[in-house]
Amino acid sequence: MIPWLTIAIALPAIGAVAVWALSRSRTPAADTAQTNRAEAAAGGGTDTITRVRPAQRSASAGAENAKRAAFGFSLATLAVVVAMALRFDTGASGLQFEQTHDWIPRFGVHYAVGVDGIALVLILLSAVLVPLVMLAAWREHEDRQDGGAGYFALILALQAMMVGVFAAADVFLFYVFFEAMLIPVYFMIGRYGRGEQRARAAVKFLLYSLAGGLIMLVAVIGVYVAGGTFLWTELTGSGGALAGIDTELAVWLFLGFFIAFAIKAPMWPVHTWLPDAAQASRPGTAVLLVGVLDKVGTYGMLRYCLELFPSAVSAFVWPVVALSLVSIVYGAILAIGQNDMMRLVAYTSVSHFGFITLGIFALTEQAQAGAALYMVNHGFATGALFLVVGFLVSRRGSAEIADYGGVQKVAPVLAGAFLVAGLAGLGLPGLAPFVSEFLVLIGAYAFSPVAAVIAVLGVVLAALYVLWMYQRTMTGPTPERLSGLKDLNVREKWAVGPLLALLIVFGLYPQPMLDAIDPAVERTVQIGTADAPAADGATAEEGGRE
Amino acid sequence: MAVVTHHAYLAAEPAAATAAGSPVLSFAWLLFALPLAGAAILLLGGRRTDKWGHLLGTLLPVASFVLAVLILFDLLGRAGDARSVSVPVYEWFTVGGFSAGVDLLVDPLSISFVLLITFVGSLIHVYSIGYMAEDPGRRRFFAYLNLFVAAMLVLVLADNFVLLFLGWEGVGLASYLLIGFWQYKPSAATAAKKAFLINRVGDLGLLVAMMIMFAVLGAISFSEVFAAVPGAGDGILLAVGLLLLLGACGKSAQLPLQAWLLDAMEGPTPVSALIHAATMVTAGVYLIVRAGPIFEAAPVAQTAVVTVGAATMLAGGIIASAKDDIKKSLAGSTMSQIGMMVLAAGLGPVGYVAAIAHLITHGFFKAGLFLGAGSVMHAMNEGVDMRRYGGLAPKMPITFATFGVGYLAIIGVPLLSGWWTKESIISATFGVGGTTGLVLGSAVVLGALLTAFYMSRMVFMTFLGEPRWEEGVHPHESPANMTVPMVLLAIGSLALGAFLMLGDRFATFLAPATGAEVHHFDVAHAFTAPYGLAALVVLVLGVAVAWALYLRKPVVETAPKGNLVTVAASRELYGNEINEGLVMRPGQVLTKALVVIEDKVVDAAVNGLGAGVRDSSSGLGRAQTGFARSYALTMLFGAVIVAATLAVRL
Amino acid sequence: MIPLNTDEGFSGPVVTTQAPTLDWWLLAPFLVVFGAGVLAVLFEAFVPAARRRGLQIAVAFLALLTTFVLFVLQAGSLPEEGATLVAGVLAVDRVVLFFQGTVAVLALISLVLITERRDGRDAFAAQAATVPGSEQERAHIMAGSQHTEVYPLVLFAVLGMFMFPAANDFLTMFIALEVMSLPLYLLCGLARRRRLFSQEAAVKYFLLGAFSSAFFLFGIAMVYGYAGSVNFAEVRAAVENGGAPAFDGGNGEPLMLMGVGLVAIGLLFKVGAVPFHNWKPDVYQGAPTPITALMASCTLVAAFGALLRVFFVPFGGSLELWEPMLWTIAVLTMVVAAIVAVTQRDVKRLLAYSSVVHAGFILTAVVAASTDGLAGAMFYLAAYGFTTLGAFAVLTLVRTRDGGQELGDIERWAGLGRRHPGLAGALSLFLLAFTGIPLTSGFIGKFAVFEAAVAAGATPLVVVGVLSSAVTAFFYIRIIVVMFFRDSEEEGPTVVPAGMLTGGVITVGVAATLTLGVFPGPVLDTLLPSDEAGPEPAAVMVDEASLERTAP
Amino acid sequence: MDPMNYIVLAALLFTIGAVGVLVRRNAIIVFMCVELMLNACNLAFVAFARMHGDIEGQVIAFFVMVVAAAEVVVGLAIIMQIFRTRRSASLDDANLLKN
Repeated sequence: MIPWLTIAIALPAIGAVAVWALSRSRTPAADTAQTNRAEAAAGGGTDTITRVRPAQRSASAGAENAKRAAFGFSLATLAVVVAMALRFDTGASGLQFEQTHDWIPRFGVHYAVGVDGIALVLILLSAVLVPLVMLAAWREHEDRQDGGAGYFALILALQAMMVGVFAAADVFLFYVFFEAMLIPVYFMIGRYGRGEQRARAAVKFLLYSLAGGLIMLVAVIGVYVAGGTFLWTELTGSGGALAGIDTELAVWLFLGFFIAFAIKAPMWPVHTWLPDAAQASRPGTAVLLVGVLDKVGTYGMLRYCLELFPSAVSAFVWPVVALSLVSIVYGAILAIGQNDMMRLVAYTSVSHFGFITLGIFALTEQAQAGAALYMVNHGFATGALFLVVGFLVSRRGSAEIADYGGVQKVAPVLAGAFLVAGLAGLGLPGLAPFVSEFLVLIGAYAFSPVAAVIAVLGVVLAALYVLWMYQRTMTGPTPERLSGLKDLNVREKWAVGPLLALLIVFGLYPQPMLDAIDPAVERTVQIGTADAPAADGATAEEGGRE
Repeated sequence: MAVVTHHAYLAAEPAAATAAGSPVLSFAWLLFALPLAGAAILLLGGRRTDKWGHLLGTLLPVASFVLAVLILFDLLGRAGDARSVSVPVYEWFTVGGFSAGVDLLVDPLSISFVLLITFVGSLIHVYSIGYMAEDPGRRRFFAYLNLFVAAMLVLVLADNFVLLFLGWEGVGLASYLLIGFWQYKPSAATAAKKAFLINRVGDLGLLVAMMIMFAVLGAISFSEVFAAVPGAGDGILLAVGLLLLLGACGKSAQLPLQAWLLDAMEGPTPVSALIHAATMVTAGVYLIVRAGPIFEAAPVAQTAVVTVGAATMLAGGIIASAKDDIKKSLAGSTMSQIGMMVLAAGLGPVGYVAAIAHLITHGFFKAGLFLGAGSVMHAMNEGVDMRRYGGLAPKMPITFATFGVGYLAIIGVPLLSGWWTKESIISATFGVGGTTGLVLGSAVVLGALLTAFYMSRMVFMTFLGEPRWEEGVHPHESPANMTVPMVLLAIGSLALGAFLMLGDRFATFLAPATGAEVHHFDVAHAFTAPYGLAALVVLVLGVAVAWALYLRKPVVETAPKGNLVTVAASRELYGNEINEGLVMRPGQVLTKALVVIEDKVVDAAVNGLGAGVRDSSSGLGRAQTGFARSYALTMLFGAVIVAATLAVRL
Repeated sequence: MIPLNTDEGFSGPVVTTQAPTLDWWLLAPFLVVFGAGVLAVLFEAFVPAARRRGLQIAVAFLALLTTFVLFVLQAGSLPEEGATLVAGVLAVDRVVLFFQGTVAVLALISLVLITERRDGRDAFAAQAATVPGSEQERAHIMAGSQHTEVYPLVLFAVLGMFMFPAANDFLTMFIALEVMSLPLYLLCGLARRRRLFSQEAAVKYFLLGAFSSAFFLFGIAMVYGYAGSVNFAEVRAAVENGGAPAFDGGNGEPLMLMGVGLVAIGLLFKVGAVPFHNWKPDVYQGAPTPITALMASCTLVAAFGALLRVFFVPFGGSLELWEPMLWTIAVLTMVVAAIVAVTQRDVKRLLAYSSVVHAGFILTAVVAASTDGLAGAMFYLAAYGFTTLGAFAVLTLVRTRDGGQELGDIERWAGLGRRHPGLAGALSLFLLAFTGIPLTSGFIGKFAVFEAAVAAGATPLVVVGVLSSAVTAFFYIRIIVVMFFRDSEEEGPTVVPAGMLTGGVITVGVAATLTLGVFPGPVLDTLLPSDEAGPEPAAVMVDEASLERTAP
Repeated sequence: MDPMNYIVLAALLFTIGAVGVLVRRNAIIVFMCVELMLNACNLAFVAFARMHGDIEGQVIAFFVMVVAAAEVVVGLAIIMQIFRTRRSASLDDANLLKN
């Protein structure tokens, strides 16, 4: 029996260390690289990169090797994860590939890993995104003395933790990954980010998440004190250690977890860190941040809030649904109002996460399956969008919509990719996100017509913010300053191409993923429906209001 | 009664079996697969395919047409109620009780659409080879056209609402891409976005309708939904009906979602011909007919449909009468004609055949008219202002001839295609009887009057009278690959109506699909009956007025100020102003407001917290004076606290 | 208590003839350090200046090493329930040994920092007696003379630290406190650079320290008055049966309360809890950094050892009496210190406030008043000790460009991360540990104390704790931001090469921080007391039976 | 007579000492006030010893005196040092260290 998950965690972790070591090995030429850093800093935008590249090429061969190694590690991880996914039994509803070892016996802490369908697809998502992000970011930090190798090391470290956080089957272990993840991202934004505000954004991100995490810590401790163990399998279920706790306590613990997850998710009104973070991030960072990290929040709601404290769910259904609806509409409208593409995409994500949380707390099978699927699809769609925006930024050094226009004429492929990603974002049938969005909506309607109808507004607004951004950046007469804009090169095509392909494939044939997700959802959805009389009653009265 | 026949034809089991038995039908998926492949190849192939791309792009729709014909014969080879065959392709997505499959429904209704789409589509592809010859983006253009054809075929072949929605949005996308084909023109880009957005509003209706279907009727496939209709509450059915109507309004540019269609004329003319005249805009009619069982069970919804149809018919006619831009005028006409079909479809089974028949003939002559207009524009250096046309007949005979045929057909000159179908609509409306019948009927007649007027106006201003050309314009006839399609369409415009209507061929063919009891189209009666006569009268009247206004005295080159009515008409009855006032402006205000709120309230709250901590920090920090004695004092103060907290327990 | 032949009037005691039996084996560590200290003083007197330093260093290291070894051996041989020695003035058990062992190790490491020299000069004034900037001072500097008295002073301070948590009666504890404090007062005043700061620190520390110990002493007097003895066990007994015979019907309650309160003040001053913390920032900033390191690590450990002992053993029977008080103090400490720290610019002051906040966290474990709380506090102290030593070690390396004195101002650390990634990385790790990020020892420590507190029903306290640690995160993070994210201006700091010693200290700090963060199991399960572990190992320090609350 | 009176006296002395620490500027005097507080403790010890009728308190008093003496030595050293530097024994002059 091969410890798949452990390998999938260890591989990138080792990779991170190796790459860091490689990047440290100073080649003499690295100093020359340093010297023309100044001159690089002088010019801005594409010409900088082109100007620096030759110097770099000769210079930090070490960095180049480090990056290749990093890419190799990420591919290896992907291979492992895929191999694991192929062995996944879509029939079973429990955790698979389980492993359990004592870690800190005094606190009943284990190194326990295992995945169900939902965790599996999310791990797949992260495994797919990482290599692509690396490809996209290959030339991004060449004006640095480490040639960006440090950035790659951070990505690998982050990947190890991402896999870990989804694979964890021990609340403590989950928390450890949940918090530790912040650090690499913090450096990815603060050190390798863009713009003057990056340090501020990084701090905002870290403090926001940390505050949530610390509140969660209290709840985590509460779980241990109440349940006497951290092992997820022992805590959950009708016979679980937490089955007996009284509802009031359950509500408090639920809240403790939920706040942290809502901040991560990012849910209105604790979303304000995201736009700043996204704006200050390199696109690669943004992809991983919004594409995967934020999913930890929604995943946590599904896996921990719901499954650990079923008795508390009914108390939260309506508040959370309300917040979700606000997020959907609010995020969409704010996206319309943005002038910076990174911020814009960030706000669209706020809206999309609203759909996910709505789906989770609508407590119907379609809605939750849709939500789970949505997590993955959103990762692909937003990932692609961020990458394409990133290609623009790497060319012009700006994400301001006003700086662009008529790009379609000079860079049709780029524009095409941009459009496809955008259409996926607005939930066009035939592209992956539609399926999940549709499932969430029909599921939500069964829960509450009003909620579903409000949510549909988000769909309409989505068309507006996507197409308007497209119109302002890609169409119209091409201004003089953009006439030299280069279309996507091979590397960039390979970075974004797979995502677009996946969007189409899963848009036309999502069933495999749904098959993996479904058993897990059947498990979680029982929780809500089992004891959410309040929700049912509410539904009924909502129906009456219809 | 009608409902029952629906179940009969929609019971999928035997049909599926027959599908398995028939090799042709089991390849039905190729119908849309072929053009889709074309689109994929052309888009991914890149410049490599520039040389032969347009040829491939033309070939594939033709192939689909051939396949469609084969399928037609396969159907004709079956008993009437075995003619609706559902062809499952694969399972799209299934969760718990919900399942959406890529299942096709091949029945007389869908196949007649398929034939229309593939035939007209193919012709327009051919036409475009010439029309877009000079355009650097021709390959992309053909890719988009193929994409459209594929999506449209999915739309009409779908066996459930979700798949239909896929096609529905697909054609929306294609239309978006094609309207905005000349993206460097801001007007084009804006028009494209506008079209997509307004359609989205319609789609909202369709989405919610599907939610209700699944939540209440428990399914989204046609057969199951319609089977559940009798058991459903009136409120539900009414809601679903109205929501479907909303969807239809978006796609078919019916009031109140009509505003996008005229702007859509920014697209290349073949696009206007194919998408915004012949096929896509008729999807709304298709939806209403297809969802017949629901509407028939919800009379109020039907009334709504009829009302919308009538209103749009008249509005379109008025707009068309005032526009000087030839394409916009034609677009107005399209609105009006589709309004007529919607009206007919709203009448229930009686109207279905008439509606669909008119839809098909309209597809021919309107496409022909658009292509003609395109050819004229070619000749006039892409000028669209009819006031700068005139006297083109001798210069471009073929165009004039084909355009003329289309013109005669649309205004309903007896025995041409338009006449048959329009007559059947008129008869159907009057057939309703009572005041309703009278009102609706006279509305249609009025519509016919308008049609006669604005179409005559168009022909007079364009082909007859004195030339009013701008300098440097040297009109010339278009090349063969443009004229041939026009000719073919013209032939259709001449004969198709008779072919369909004589001996009620089409009615009998369609009957099992629409559940309409065939009622005989009596040619003689069409002339003798009062409404028949009325139609002829208004026809003459319209032409006469147009003659008086636009042929007898010369046309002024710049539009006169005109009176309230004409101004309103030329401003498209203030449709855009209404949208702006009701939606856009408030939306912009809301957006600005929220952006401010986000910055000054939501985010400020967090930042404020930080600032608060910092302030209180420097405040408390002042206690650290550096004076040892003040520290001692603090300690004493601490002693007090200790004492107090200890005393608590006393 | 020593009996009197109670006729009326006072006529001398009947002095018992037989001397108390002494357990030399358990006494050995104290004697070793004490002996070494005395020896060192003699060296000062008789060994020529040239060879003094080497000798002193050798003796100091040897003594501390020996004691540590002794502690380890004793831990093996000691009976489970511990033992009292020297007629019950001292008591030793596993827990005490853990504290003493920790102090020994941390003291060793600090000693490394103390001995570290940069181009022949250590961190201490050439001649403390000379006036700063005066001729004599310059002369002494030229002569390269130096204060080797530092070593005996450190040794005596460490002796006090060993006795502090081991004391078994209040008198011994008072003496231990003084033995620990007096040398530290002096050491604070010996900085080579910025001597005015240093001297001021010394004066403040001394006067406030004396002030607080006066409170402590008066508290002892009150306790003695109430209980008729200062022996912990007897005090506890007295507390349980309503005071000494002299008080019929427990009307001595006020005395008891005053006693608890004033003793508490003395101890809380040593651990630097708000509002008895004002000395910390000033002293930490003014004292020579190696000494600051010594105080921040060892003193805190010893002081908390004593605090836990006092509140668990003599006052262990009357939790409901002092818990509200400690609640209040803990909350004040965590909140106020965290908030004030936010606007600090000087790194040493910042770390001072940080140590105050950490004291607050540990107090939550004291409030828990359970074996888990005790264990949590012990782990926290050990972990924090190593981390903070590492942090201070880093501080000693970062200097201003001109004159090369230590550069306290954070704002001027910009670009450190780019030019010295290793050093900045290490410091970042320590800061993250202070913040309590998982996979560092700081997180496990936080978890341990908070877990104990929640288990004891002090959840509100824990909520305050996490919120304030969120605030602390703000200023720890800020340092990282400055080091890594700010582009370095020319006025950036210089970094003197770490060298074997300081480098070693930093390495140890990193290693400990990570090991205790990733594999805390061994320490938590073997070294620390726990309810599960068979026969009660913490007999002297905490005896569970007596820690029951009177149900509210 | 009732030993409690001595306790009260001790408390008084202690308070006087504490107040002295707060109000006086001169380091020496502040220090003397601290000593006064210590001696107040001694008085208390002795009084209690009497009350309980044993000599433990008295023994403690002797220890305290010794400690106090040691404190004086250290304290005066420190104060002298800073006095020589600043030419003033006023505590309030020494406030370089503050926020």
